[in-house]
Amino acid sequence: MPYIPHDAAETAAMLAAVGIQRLDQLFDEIPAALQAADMALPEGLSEMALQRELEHRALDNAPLRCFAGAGAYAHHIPAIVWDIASRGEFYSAYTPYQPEASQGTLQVLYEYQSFITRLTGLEVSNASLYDGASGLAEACLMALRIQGGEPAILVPEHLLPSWRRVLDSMLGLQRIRLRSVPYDPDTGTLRLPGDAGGAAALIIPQINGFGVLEAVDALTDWAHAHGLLAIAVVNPLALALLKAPGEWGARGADMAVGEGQPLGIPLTGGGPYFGFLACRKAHVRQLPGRLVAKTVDGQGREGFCLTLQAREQHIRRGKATSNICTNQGLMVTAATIHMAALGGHGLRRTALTCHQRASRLRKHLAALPEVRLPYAGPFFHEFVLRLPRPASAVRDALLGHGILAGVPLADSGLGEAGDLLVCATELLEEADLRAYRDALAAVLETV
Amino acid sequence: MPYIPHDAAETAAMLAAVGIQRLDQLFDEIPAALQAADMALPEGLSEMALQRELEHRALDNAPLRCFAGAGAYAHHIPAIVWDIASRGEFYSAYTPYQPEASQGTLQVLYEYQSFITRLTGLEVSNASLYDGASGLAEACLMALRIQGGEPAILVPEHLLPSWRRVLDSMLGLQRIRLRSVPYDPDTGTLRLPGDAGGAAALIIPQINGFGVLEAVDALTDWAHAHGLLAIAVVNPLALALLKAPGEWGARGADMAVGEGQPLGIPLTGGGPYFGFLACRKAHVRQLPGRLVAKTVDGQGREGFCLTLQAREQHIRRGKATSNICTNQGLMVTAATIHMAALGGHGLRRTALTCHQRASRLRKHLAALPEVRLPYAGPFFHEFVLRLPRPASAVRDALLGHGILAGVPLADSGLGEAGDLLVCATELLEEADLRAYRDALAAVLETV
Amino acid sequence: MSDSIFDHDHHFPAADDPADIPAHLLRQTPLDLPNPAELEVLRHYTRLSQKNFSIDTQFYPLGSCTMKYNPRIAHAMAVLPGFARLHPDTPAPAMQGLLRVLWELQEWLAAVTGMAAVSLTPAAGAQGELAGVAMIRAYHAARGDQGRRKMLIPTAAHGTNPASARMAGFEVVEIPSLADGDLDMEALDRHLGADVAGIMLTNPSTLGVFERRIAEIAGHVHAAGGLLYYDGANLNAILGRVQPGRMGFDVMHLNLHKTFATPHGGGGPGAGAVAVQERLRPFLPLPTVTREAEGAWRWTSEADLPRSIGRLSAHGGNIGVLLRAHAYLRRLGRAGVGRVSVYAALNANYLLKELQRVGYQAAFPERRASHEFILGVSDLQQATGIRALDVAKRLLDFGIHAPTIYFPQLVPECLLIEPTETESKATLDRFVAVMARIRQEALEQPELLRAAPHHLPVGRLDEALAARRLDVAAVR
Amino acid sequence: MSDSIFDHDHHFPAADDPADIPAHLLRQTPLDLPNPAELEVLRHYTRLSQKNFSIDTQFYPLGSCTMKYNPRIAHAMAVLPGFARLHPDTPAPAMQGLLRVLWELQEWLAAVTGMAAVSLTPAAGAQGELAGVAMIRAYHAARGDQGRRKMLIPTAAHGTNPASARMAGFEVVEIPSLADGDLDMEALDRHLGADVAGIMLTNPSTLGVFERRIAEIAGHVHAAGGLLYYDGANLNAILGRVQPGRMGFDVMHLNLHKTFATPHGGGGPGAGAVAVQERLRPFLPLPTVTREAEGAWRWTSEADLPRSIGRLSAHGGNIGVLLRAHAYLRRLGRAGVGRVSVYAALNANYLLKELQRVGYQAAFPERRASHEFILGVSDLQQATGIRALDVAKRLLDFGIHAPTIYFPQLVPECLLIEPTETESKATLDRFVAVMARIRQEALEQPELLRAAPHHLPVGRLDEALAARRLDVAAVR
Repeated sequence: MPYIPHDAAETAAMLAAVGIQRLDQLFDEIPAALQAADMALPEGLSEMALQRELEHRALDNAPLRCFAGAGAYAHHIPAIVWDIASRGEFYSAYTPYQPEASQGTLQVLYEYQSFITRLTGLEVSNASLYDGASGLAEACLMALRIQGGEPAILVPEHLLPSWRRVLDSMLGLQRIRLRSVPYDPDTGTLRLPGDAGGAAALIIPQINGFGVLEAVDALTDWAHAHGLLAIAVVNPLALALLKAPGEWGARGADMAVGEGQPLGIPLTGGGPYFGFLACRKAHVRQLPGRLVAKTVDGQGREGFCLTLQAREQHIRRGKATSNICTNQGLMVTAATIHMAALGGHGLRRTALTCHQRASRLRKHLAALPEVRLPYAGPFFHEFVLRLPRPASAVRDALLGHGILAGVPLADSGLGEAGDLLVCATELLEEADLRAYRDALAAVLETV
Repeated sequence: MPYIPHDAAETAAMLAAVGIQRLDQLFDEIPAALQAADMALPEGLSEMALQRELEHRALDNAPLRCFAGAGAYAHHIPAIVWDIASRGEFYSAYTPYQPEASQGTLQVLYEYQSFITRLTGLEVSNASLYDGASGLAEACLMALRIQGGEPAILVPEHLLPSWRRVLDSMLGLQRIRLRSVPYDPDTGTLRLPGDAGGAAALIIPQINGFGVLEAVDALTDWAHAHGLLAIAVVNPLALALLKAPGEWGARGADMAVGEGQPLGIPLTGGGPYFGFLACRKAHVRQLPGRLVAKTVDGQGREGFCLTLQAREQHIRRGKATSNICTNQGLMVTAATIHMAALGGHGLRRTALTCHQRASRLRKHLAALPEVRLPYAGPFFHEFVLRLPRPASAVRDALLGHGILAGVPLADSGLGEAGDLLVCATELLEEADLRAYRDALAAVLETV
Repeated sequence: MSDSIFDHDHHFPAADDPADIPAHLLRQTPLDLPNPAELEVLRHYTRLSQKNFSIDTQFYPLGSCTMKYNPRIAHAMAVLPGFARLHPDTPAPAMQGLLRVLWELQEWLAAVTGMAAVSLTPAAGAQGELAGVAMIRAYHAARGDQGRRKMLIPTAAHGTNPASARMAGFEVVEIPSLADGDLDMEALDRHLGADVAGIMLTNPSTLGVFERRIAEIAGHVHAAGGLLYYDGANLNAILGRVQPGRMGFDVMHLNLHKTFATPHGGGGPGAGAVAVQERLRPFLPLPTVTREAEGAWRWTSEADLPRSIGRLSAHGGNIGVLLRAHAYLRRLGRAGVGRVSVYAALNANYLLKELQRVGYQAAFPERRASHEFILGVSDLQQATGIRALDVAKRLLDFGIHAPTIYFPQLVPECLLIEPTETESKATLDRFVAVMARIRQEALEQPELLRAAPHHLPVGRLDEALAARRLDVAAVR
Repeated sequence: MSDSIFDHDHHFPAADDPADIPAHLLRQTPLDLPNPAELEVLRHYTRLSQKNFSIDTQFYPLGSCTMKYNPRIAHAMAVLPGFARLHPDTPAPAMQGLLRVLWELQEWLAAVTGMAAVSLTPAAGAQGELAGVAMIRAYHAARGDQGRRKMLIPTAAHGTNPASARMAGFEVVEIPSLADGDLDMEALDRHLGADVAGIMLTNPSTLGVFERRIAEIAGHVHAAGGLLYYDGANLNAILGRVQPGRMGFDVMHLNLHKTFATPHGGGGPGAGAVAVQERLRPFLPLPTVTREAEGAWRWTSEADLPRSIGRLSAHGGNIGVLLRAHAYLRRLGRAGVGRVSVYAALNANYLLKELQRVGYQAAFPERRASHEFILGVSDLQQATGIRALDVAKRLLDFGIHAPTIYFPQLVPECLLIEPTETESKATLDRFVAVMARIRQEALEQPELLRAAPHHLPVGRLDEALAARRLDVAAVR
């Protein structure tokens, strides 16, 4: 019996202790009419057969050189990261509700929080949310709790569409108004509205949905001048290079939220990733999710425990800051090890390499006769190509060359039909960049 | 600097403590003429580039359905086996010379020794040797130490040729005579010589180089009747099904030695595997290699330590039972977990499945018009096909069908040109067996 | 050498700024993260891991959390490069292997729950709850039935239930339980009406017993125009034996990281797939996976489900967790799934009887335990002042993780104990022996318990100080 | 619940015997191995692992063992299915990837050692030694120089040296060292003659210092018709800086599990590649990998090297270990290899100075340490009876593995300390602080040391009892 240890003698002894004769009697309080449904499940497989089947399924996903980004990025993950994170003691532990028996996980989370505060330049980080997009929704709710007043948020039109849809779903449930702020079609950057219209916060995406860098200082100052909180949406790897949200404008952004996946999390078709959320200490009681603090035991030895649990659903129930309970502990464990393994210098070097590779790729591709670059501004590792044919058709054609060429924006309602959001990371060598250029040239001739 | 932590400030401080200015001065006792050779090594790679390169190399080895055996067998290894064995605490520990700090490894070795004694029916097992073949050489040396007298061993002609060559190399150095004992070409089993000719031991391979089972009781009794020790060469997985060496004949074999690879060790092109060697308690002081015993500490708590180290080279130097020092600890760790994971029942079920698959395959193949089975006797999971063309040519042709068809025996001087040693294990499903049959039929028509 | 990663810092020269990004957009102060060597990182986190209790190293009978064995093969399969390196925006033709796996999982979860359709996208139980109640809301709205603002929730429910209901815009009304553990039907009937959208239940309930009148409850709620939400937290108790769909539930979530053996990972990631009856199918969260007539698989989008409650994460959910759940289900198959609840119940009922035998008091002694059960130690508290917390901390000293304590809040000084089906009789027997010893210690040397744990890396931590100081990040 | 796997036994019905194997060939008594559940196995061995000290969890300055960091990437690469699933009898065209890797490793090891040719096949250092001295024997024999029966070996040599020489059929003659650590040249000259096949040396020697007169020694041995064997055990001290081939050695082995960072695995597997000067190439053990003119790789066989000393294992050696060593060398490259000995020497010399500073006595205070060094604690023994063993055991209490003790046997009450290049200054400083404290304890409360270790799963074990009882297998 897979994963069930009992042999017949043990089962018999246990039934006797319970005072029944048959296993069925364990369910004697459940009305018979409800029981023993026949379920349309396949027969079980041995571990060997399972492995064979799933290895075949895995091979049914084509290995591609990845030039797609749009919120999920192919990076090198040092071998130690998942070797450690997969250790049973991390992998099979629960949320650290008994701190004395969970100092490993708790210290990792404390270090994670510390790393995130240093990356973002803010004082407090929670211990993770589900992903960047839902994390942004939580940040908006948090802003509304802090600000009170009219439930409205200013959302840039060129936020990644996949994130915008999550805001629509989650904030729509509470009848929160999302006011779109348009972008300048010439620069691909945010165009500020005349007034804040009573909203609670402005979302400032650095990097935005076109990969272009925004004038974050001015945007932050504008938000603050109009009584809004500034919510920074950031790529954590880019923060090794770019100005930290805590340093944006005169007073710094109030919150920073983002997708943690670039920090050592495999792509895995879209998840599990994790969202990070940092804020000022003044707002910590409105922060959703778990928080770990350092404390001492009776002998004065340092230790770590969950804190401010009164914000959370298991204590505060309907009045909690969020319904979040299980979050993304193992991902955060890996991300913490990843950040330590790269170190501050390694993160910066990786970020620089991404930028350099993307810059070279952009040059290579811009040299092709039919390819345009609609936005000239500075960027990190992602940029828009404007193609003379529908981007999705070009993308599909490039699959045949073993290349995932990028993410067509118009599929999700942003930009023009020919716009392809392209990304390059440190994983791509010069030969890969040239292969992309050559394949794109060939495809543009035929598609 | 990969794997070296020192930054410039630390290096400077350490040099100062040593009392020198430059790193070069650390080598000031080494004559300058010997130093600083320019070596023809490539530049180093980042971990990322290394991974990419070696993944390419790995893909340059064709994935094949494996019907080859001849001492190395493709088996399913439960996922937990190497997940645990690869844990840093096992992986990066040294030989347990400080027992209090090595109870993990020591207890594993004790359990391993226990498992091997139960599989072989003998009283004592060492903690491993390099592989089965060199283990057999050590067993022969051990037999000579026990017996004294003329240095000669009776070796069946149809021992696996790869093993025979190791005996030739290792025993030849000490001028030990290996007297070949022929096999009966009609049955593929050992034909006893008239007399023992003063040899110290008879090697009894169960299973032999043709995959055929020997009449081990009679052979063991013959050896004992002629004053020889009986050295059993066994497949440990087969022992879940076949008579244990300790039960062979009236008194049982004196030693059992074999290749441990079928117990959870990946094929990896030929190693690392491990050799096991079990013997009677009376002979333990002649046993080469490490041995772990249970003992107690000052408070009476049970613990484990290396024992009888006086047999070993680090104590006894030139008079040791063997020069072996480092053995195959990690492989034995994996094998112990593997045996526990399968359990007695699982080992037996696996052995039965191997036998059933091989029996079916043999039937399928024997039905092909040009294929003969030279040996009719009982077998475990390996058998000889006699093909109408050179077996190596047929084997090469089947590679194109994604099949590693077996091991041509004549390449190493055993049997006839058309003899192919074929193996089937639990990994091969009925569809694989049929695929082999169909491909062989096709190849025999064209080669 | 301190135990902090921040002490492993080596200072190497930093790389130059890129010339093509304006200086005002660049980091102003150097990134102050440590730069440890690889061995220092490995050693630090390996040693930290050893400070954790976990299923792989300890018995972990944490009630309501289903700490069963997380098969390592499922992990090995989920990290195969063919899955792990797959970008979420890969077009469907290039990810047929993954899509097929997800589609199969949808089908199997529908079969297990007795529901018509499944969406795998919620990232955890709480997000599944949110999706579930959002669907209830969307359902009523689609019918023009706008006044249903209230969600009924038993007092004993998990805290996520009211929190999720509120996040979906509902008012929460709590319904009490009776002394025998069943729901107070009269209170239910009192609250049912045209303003009630539905009720959130788990069955067996958080009290560790099966809600026997579930068919009646369903009848009443449905008659009042409400829908029934099933909280899958306790599904392990009935897996393969009772389908929530047949109990009358309209919508539910499943905690794949409980019932389907995916790891808890020190607090996630989970996966909170939702399953619905046919009438709620149009509202499922996106994306789901669908099989085309010609046998290929693809993601669904807004075009397929225009009335969907929308998307809860940027991509398709916690795919890696779903892969593990798929592997688990495929390994068990029909027969294996059926055994889960049987042995989970056997272990729970055996443990309950044995613990009663050594002197502990059951909260519901007349009831059959489900997959978990509640003990109360108020008798100890009265005798010596020993609380459930003290018993829990002392258990840690014996290398056993503490049960859940002080939940459900209805039972004073309670321990909620869930052994799961993957623990052996020998392990349970050792737990009973330890609990007997602790009971004796509580009566004879209570100070030993109050000062516990004694044998862990730290003693009982000052949680009040933690909240007061709020040292939540290492500062230079 | 005991800590023995033999207690995790569940009894399930056994499968039937096969009908087509005669009963007298079948197992007569049921196989008496336990049948634990998967979680029981996982938990048992995971917990056992936690009882080990290891590089990944502790500083492990075990002299002569080169306990450096074993990069995990090397492990990840060695277990790629393309390598791990490769049957040894796969024809060369279907294993070009592996053969190329092995060929590259041969080339790189030849470059590192300054030798002409390499065979990777020996399974460990001792088997490499055996291969090496067997080649010396074959060389003399091939020249008809039959009387060379003796192998000279320094008294301080590793025990494997004399044991290997004897296994290769040689008589062993021991040569003493001088007080400054160098070899006694006069004794050497006394023994050199027509009956001497060669000498086995390691340089730096096991005394932790460089043999300064190595060129002279080589001259004398060669003049007497002998060959020089280099024991690669201490290669880490000179890696990338001094090539044994340039010191005059004719043949050597390399411990890939020391110098090239493959794991020790609790006692193996190692890999003991041998490297030789041109004149010994014909005698290399089989197989090696050769590159054909057209760029393909293949194994060599007896046809290529008819005078080979033969084969030492059934297949090509410990391939998985070789893969890891290849990955390590490829990662480091020329510059990285050159840094190994520099920082190994820096760490050793720094540690030596610091330990002298806190009161310990160096065995060779006038000499530069190589990658390791010897302390003697005879002063402590005279003062309080504390022995090297006691210091070693007490170190364990501080989470530091003990150095090698009582080797080399020349220095009484010695500790042989090898920090390796992968340890940080912070780790070394902590070691010094702990050693200082232990020294103080030795003087002030020696009983604390004599009873050590105190904080490990077991106290000092009774090794005499172990040998007397000889309980080496669990019996029912």
